[in-house]
Amino acid sequence: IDGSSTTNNNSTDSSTNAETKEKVVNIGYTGPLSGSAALYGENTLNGLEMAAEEINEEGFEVNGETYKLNIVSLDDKYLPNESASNAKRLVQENATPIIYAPHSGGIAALQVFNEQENFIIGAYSSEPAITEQGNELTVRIPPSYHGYVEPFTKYSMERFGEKLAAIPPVTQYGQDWADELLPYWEEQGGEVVHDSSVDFAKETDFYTLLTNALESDPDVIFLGGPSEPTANVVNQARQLGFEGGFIIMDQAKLDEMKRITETYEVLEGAIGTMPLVEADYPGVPAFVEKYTEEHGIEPGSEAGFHYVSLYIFVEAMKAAGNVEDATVIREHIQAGLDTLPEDKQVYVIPSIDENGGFEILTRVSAVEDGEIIGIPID
Amino acid sequence: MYIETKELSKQFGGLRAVNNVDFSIDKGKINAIIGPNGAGKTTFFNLISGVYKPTSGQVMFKGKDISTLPANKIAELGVARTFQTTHLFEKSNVFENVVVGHSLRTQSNLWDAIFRTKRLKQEQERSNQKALEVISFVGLSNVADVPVANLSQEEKKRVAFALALATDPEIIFLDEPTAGVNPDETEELSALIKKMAQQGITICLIEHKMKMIMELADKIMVLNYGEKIAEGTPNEINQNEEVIRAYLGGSASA
Amino acid sequence: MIKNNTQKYIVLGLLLVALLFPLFTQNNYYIHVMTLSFIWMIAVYGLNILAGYTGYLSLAHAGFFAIGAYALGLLTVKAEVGFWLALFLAPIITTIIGFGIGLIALRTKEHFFAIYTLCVGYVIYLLIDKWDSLTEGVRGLMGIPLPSDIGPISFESNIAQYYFILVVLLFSIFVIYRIVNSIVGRKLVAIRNSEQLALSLGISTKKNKLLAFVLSTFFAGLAGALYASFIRFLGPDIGSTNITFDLLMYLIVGGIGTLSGPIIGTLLVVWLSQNLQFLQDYRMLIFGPLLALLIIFSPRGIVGMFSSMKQNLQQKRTLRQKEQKKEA
Amino acid sequence: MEILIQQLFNGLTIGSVYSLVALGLTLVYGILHVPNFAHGAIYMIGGYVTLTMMVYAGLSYWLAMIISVLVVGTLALLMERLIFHPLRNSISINSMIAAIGMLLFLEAFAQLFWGPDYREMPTPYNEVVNVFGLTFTVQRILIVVAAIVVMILLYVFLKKTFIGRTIIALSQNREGAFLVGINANKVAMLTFFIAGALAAIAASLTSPINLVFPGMGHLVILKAFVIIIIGGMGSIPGAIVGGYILGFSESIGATYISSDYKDIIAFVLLIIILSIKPNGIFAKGEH
Amino acid sequence: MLKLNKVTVKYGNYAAVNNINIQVKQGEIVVLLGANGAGKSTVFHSISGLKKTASGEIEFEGVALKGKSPDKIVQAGIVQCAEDRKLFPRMTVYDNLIMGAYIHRKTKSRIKQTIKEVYELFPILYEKRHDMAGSLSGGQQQMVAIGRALMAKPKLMLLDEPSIGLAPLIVEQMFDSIQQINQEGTTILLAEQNANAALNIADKGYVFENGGVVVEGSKEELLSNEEVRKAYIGA
Ligand SMILES: Nc1ncnc2c1ncn2[C@@H]1O[C@H](COP(=O)(O)OP(=O)(O)OP(=O)(O)O)[C@@H](O)[C@H]1O
Ligand SMILES: Nc1ncnc2c1ncn2[C@@H]1O[C@H](COP(=O)(O)OP(=O)(O)OP(=O)(O)O)[C@@H](O)[C@H]1O
Ligand SMILES: CC(C)C[C@H](N)C(=O)O
Ligand SMILES: [Mg+2]
Ligand SMILES: [Mg+2]
Repeated sequence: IDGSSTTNNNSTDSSTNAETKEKVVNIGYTGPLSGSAALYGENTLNGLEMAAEEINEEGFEVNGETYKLNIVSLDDKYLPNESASNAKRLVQENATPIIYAPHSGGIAALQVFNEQENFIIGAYSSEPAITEQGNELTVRIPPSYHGYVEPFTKYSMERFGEKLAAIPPVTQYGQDWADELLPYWEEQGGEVVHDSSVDFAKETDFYTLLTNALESDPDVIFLGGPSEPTANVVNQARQLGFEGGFIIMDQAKLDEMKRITETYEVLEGAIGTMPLVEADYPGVPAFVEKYTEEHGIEPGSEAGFHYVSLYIFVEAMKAAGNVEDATVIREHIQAGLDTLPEDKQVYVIPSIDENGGFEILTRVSAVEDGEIIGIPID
Repeated sequence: MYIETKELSKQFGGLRAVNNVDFSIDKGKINAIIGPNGAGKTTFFNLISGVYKPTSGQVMFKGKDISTLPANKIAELGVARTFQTTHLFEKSNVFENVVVGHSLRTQSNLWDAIFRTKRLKQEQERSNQKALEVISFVGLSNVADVPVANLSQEEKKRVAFALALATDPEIIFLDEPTAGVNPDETEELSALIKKMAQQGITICLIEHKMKMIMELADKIMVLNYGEKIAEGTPNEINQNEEVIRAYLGGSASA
Repeated sequence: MIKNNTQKYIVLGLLLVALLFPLFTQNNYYIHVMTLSFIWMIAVYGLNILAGYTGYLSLAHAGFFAIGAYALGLLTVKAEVGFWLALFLAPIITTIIGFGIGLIALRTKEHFFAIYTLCVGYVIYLLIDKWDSLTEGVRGLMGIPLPSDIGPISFESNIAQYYFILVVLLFSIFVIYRIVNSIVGRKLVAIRNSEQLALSLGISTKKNKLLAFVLSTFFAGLAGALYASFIRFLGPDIGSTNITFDLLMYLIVGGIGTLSGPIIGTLLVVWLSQNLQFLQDYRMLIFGPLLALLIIFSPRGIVGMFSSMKQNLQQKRTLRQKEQKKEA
Repeated sequence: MEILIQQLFNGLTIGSVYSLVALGLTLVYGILHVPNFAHGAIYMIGGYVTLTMMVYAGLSYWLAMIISVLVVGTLALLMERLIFHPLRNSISINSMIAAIGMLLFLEAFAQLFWGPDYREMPTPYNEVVNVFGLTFTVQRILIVVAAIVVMILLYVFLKKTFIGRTIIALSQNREGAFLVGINANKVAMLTFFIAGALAAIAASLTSPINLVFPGMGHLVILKAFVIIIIGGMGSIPGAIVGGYILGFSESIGATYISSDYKDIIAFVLLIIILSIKPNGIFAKGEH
Repeated sequence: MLKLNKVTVKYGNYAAVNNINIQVKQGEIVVLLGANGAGKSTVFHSISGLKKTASGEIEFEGVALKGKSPDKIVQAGIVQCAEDRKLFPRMTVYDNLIMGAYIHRKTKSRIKQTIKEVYELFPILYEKRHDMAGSLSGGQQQMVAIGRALMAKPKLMLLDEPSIGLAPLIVEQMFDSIQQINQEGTTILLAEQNANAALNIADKGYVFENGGVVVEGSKEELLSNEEVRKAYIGA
């Protein structure tokens, strides 16, 4: 069976909304909506849904027809085979030209057939291999972390000293980060005095780990992971008498960590990615306000990236004059980036690289005297 | 000597359940073991049939030391047993129970099973034959396809006999084969035991029913606190002072 | 004796439907889910041999599934072995590892065995997760090839994969059917019913338990290898305890220790959970209690429900026979 | 030396939590004859109820904990009535599957009701104490002391009171329990209630040093299984001793072996123990 | 005291006990005789509440037992010593016995007295009091089961084949003590294969066959009944 022909057959049925005579474009989503990664899944989906709601207020016009968006989300419990089943279903039953997948396993499983069945993967993963496979229809949304290593190292070493204790999370992301940061730290004349990792899915208490890490008397601790448990580690490190600085992997956000530590004082000397809420991108204030109103909590970058990416896809559809053919839409992503209205730029993304990765200007911030300040990057 | 134990002992924690027992079982005869509750009779059976390993001493079968063989190997040598609390495959019917009993005499392996080889078919046929044969021998043909759970005590005892017989044993150890069976049916079971002996199968049994033992046994051993206190013909035992004191009491002849 | 025939017809009927299924639908998604179900079924049959027929509940089953999957993945991706050779080797590798583990694990019994294997499964999962120089760890193993063409037969299309995996499933069921209905199978059931009695009947419980264990790992490995070739991406999660629980759920819902249970249970639970997707966040809220209810109202699985009807008939016969006996 | 003492204390803290959770599990094990996989979810609900009582109802820590004990105990009791009681006569794996169903349900419920995010539980006992080179917060002392007190009370209850003994009797022969006049159904409910209460106490004690989130039960439950096996299924002292063995071996193992493989310690420990003693270390003879 | 009125008990469709009437008066020893599978244990189970009756009434001291759970029946004063013992295998002998006195748990001193009496009856149990019940020999376990039933000091005691697996000497003693307990005021319903010994101490007996009562009468009547003698006494 030819996958794309089926897609087209179906799309004519399902994309017509009989009542309002409006046309609907279905956007697929498969991610962890239950189980231990549900929080992450919900954050990503929230961003998408908020963008879709806004866009649907007016609809958007392609080739003179007005379209609205419909987000079809399916739970995959973080399992690649479930992602694959979901994607098949989304394509089959909802004719989705784009399917979001926020984890590398699911993305890889979709890459097996996305070109054949002609849909774009909205890949939210920092895993480089995702775009190195040469998949034509994969768009990697989040930035790579390369940009952080240098400013983080420089700042921490200058302010606190040369002894680093590394306790990144056991996730692939954490390990990749460590693989990049630690050699660089040593190159710059620093010393890695402790190297282990923390597993937030299995650890019950961090005292044991920290007691060992602090035994080597470090100046700086490198850590990361979901914001809240990361903050908990910071808290306990302070209890155990640590007075140095923290390098915080970009998965955790300083502002989210503050909800647990209660004050920025505990986080004094921590350097990390600029919290979305504090960032000076043009779209941020409006986005933050609206999101906070809807969800009662400030948005993190997952929501932000998903939000902005959906706008970009819509712009690309407009530019392509097509809402169905993934290949054509993909070809017009750069055009979409170019026409993205400034007030929607929750992140500023000037370009997409040849492998399909968004190229984003990174921002860095640190806590000094109980306040977040931006750190300029050379 | 057919089966012989030499200074056989079994220790459970601080307790010597079986203590230095020398006993020999004569081929083709009906041997009996009696003794007070907790004397070590069941433990003695368990030592011979390989359920327990002796703490010290030996079990010899036809001159070969079998004290350390696992239970299934001992069964393969032709030593079968029944259990004190009737122990059967409760969920299966009588035929299914008994047919399993013969599987130790089969050689079929996975390969035979998957490819349904001639050997498998023959052996299956043979097992079925054997099962039907022993079921009829113990007199259960009419309930062959009744689930064991639905049988009465006495019928279950018979199934247990059939199971043991299906293994083609030379000798059968019976642990209280008629416990809980009424006098009438006890006699029928005695007859069955005799019939088994007549087929050339050596019998060794534990019972508290003295009347039956006296009628059946060729030779009796008496255990008390793990030790052998007497051995001999029914008559000798019946008159043994120590046995009367420890075990029989006033109703010795009842 | 009679019982097996109904089971056989159920199985044959279901398989006929499976054979014709693609002719009635062009829906890629249905085909995909069905194919995946077939893979699970093979693994469930493996579990059934051990848990259902022998009475030993192995909670390491997903671990062996993962070993089979990674064996195929690593052989094809890293060692560049041809697909068919790898498919042949993967279950064998799993079986060899299973043999080693079974040798020690089977010293334990009942719940100890269950938890022992739970731990073994967990260690397998952690090994896959942490040994990233071999397995690529959390990053996952990508680029696993499709089955390579055999002459004119290509496995590009969904339908081809569907039939390919269906054939393997058929083969598995056939083999298991033969084993279960042979002397070997009877010995396994004897062990389930009473290990002590089996032993006293001269059945080598050690040997036969090991046989059942190894067989179960074989089918787990085979299913895993098929999974790898079908999804073509592997992450450590495939060896997690949750997958074992899923497989166990399929087995229990269908009917443990029955021939058609794995098919029925897998189909039912997989499609049920697919169809509950529309409930979104409420999915597990409904699915959890539904599962409990299913178990409560059909404690012997769907297949058990049918056979208890038959047992009623059987009981009536028992009654008659008893009366006859008393008259005689 | 100093680090050793600190790590021993850390082990003591974790071990206390493990023991409390394992105790509940081991009690219920006697009735279900399979590990209750929903126990971790019960623990999680315990954390949430305490948190909710503190944050939304403004109750004090202790009052919140008491309410949590009652609520979660009742929840466990209901689970017995509605799910496990009807299954008491079918094979024990069925209870296990039903328990998994409950686990899925409770986690989904928590996620829906309280949201999927991590929550912090405030505690009045947050001061840091430094003595003899040992650093800890008062909360940690509280965990250890409270756990030990609860365990002693439970032990006395089970061993020295009639009601307590009935729980043990029931787990060994349900019909036998009926025949001596025990209302087995009530005792089963009581057992679940106690198990739920223990889980709620454990969760309320640890949450201030950890966080409250839907998946928090996973952290402890697998290890609790390991503990009840090491300690002998259904054995009360076994669960306590096992909990501390694991707590210590983790903190010491992380220090002197490798912290990356610390989670494996529990599992490898068990595999080794069972390989040598297939019936657990506390196995007792019987026929 | 105890009245069974047209009681039928079924396993599935099979009526193991069919439409029987039994009466036990205060202070009596009543024996149930019958071949294996005749339905004696089933009667016991239905009295003690472990098995529901299909039809008919069971009345104890004028109160219908229908729908009462087994523990309520024990509290009413009926205690069963089951054929398959139903001990707590991983509790000590002492704890097993103590659990027998569960309904008297408020009167500790009485329990002490009763347990002494049990130890006197079965001295071996005193020796084994700290051993797990499951590790005892078959006969010893039987003693624990009888002892546990005695601990409840019931008004009516149901003894289902108490002599199973006991050595002759012990059997003799046991029948003596059953008589003694009876004289102290406990009514006894006894199922036995050891018909001679049982009838000797009994007031009355019922003979079961195929789930129904075929003969009933006083001790003397039964002892002189040819059929009964032939089938159950074997003389
Ligand atoms: N596994 C065991 N652990 C500890 N003690 C045991 C074990 N098995 C048996 N015993 C003890 O060993 C002694 C002998 O028990 P055994 O079962 O051999 O007695 P028996 O002669 O068969 O008695 P009965 O006639 O009552 O069946 C008993 O005191 C019993 O308590
Ligand atoms: N759980 C059961 N399921 C089905 N049938 C049963 C069950 N228990 C007993 N029976 C049947 O009910 C009938 C009566 O059994 P019961 O145990 O009451 O007899 P009994 O007179 O006590 O015999 P025994 O002297 O052997 O103890 C028997 O035919 C038996 O097979
Ligand atoms: C920080 C995020 C971009 C990382 C993401 N959780 C991933 O799966 O790779
Ligand atoms: Mg014995
Ligand atoms: Mg009976």
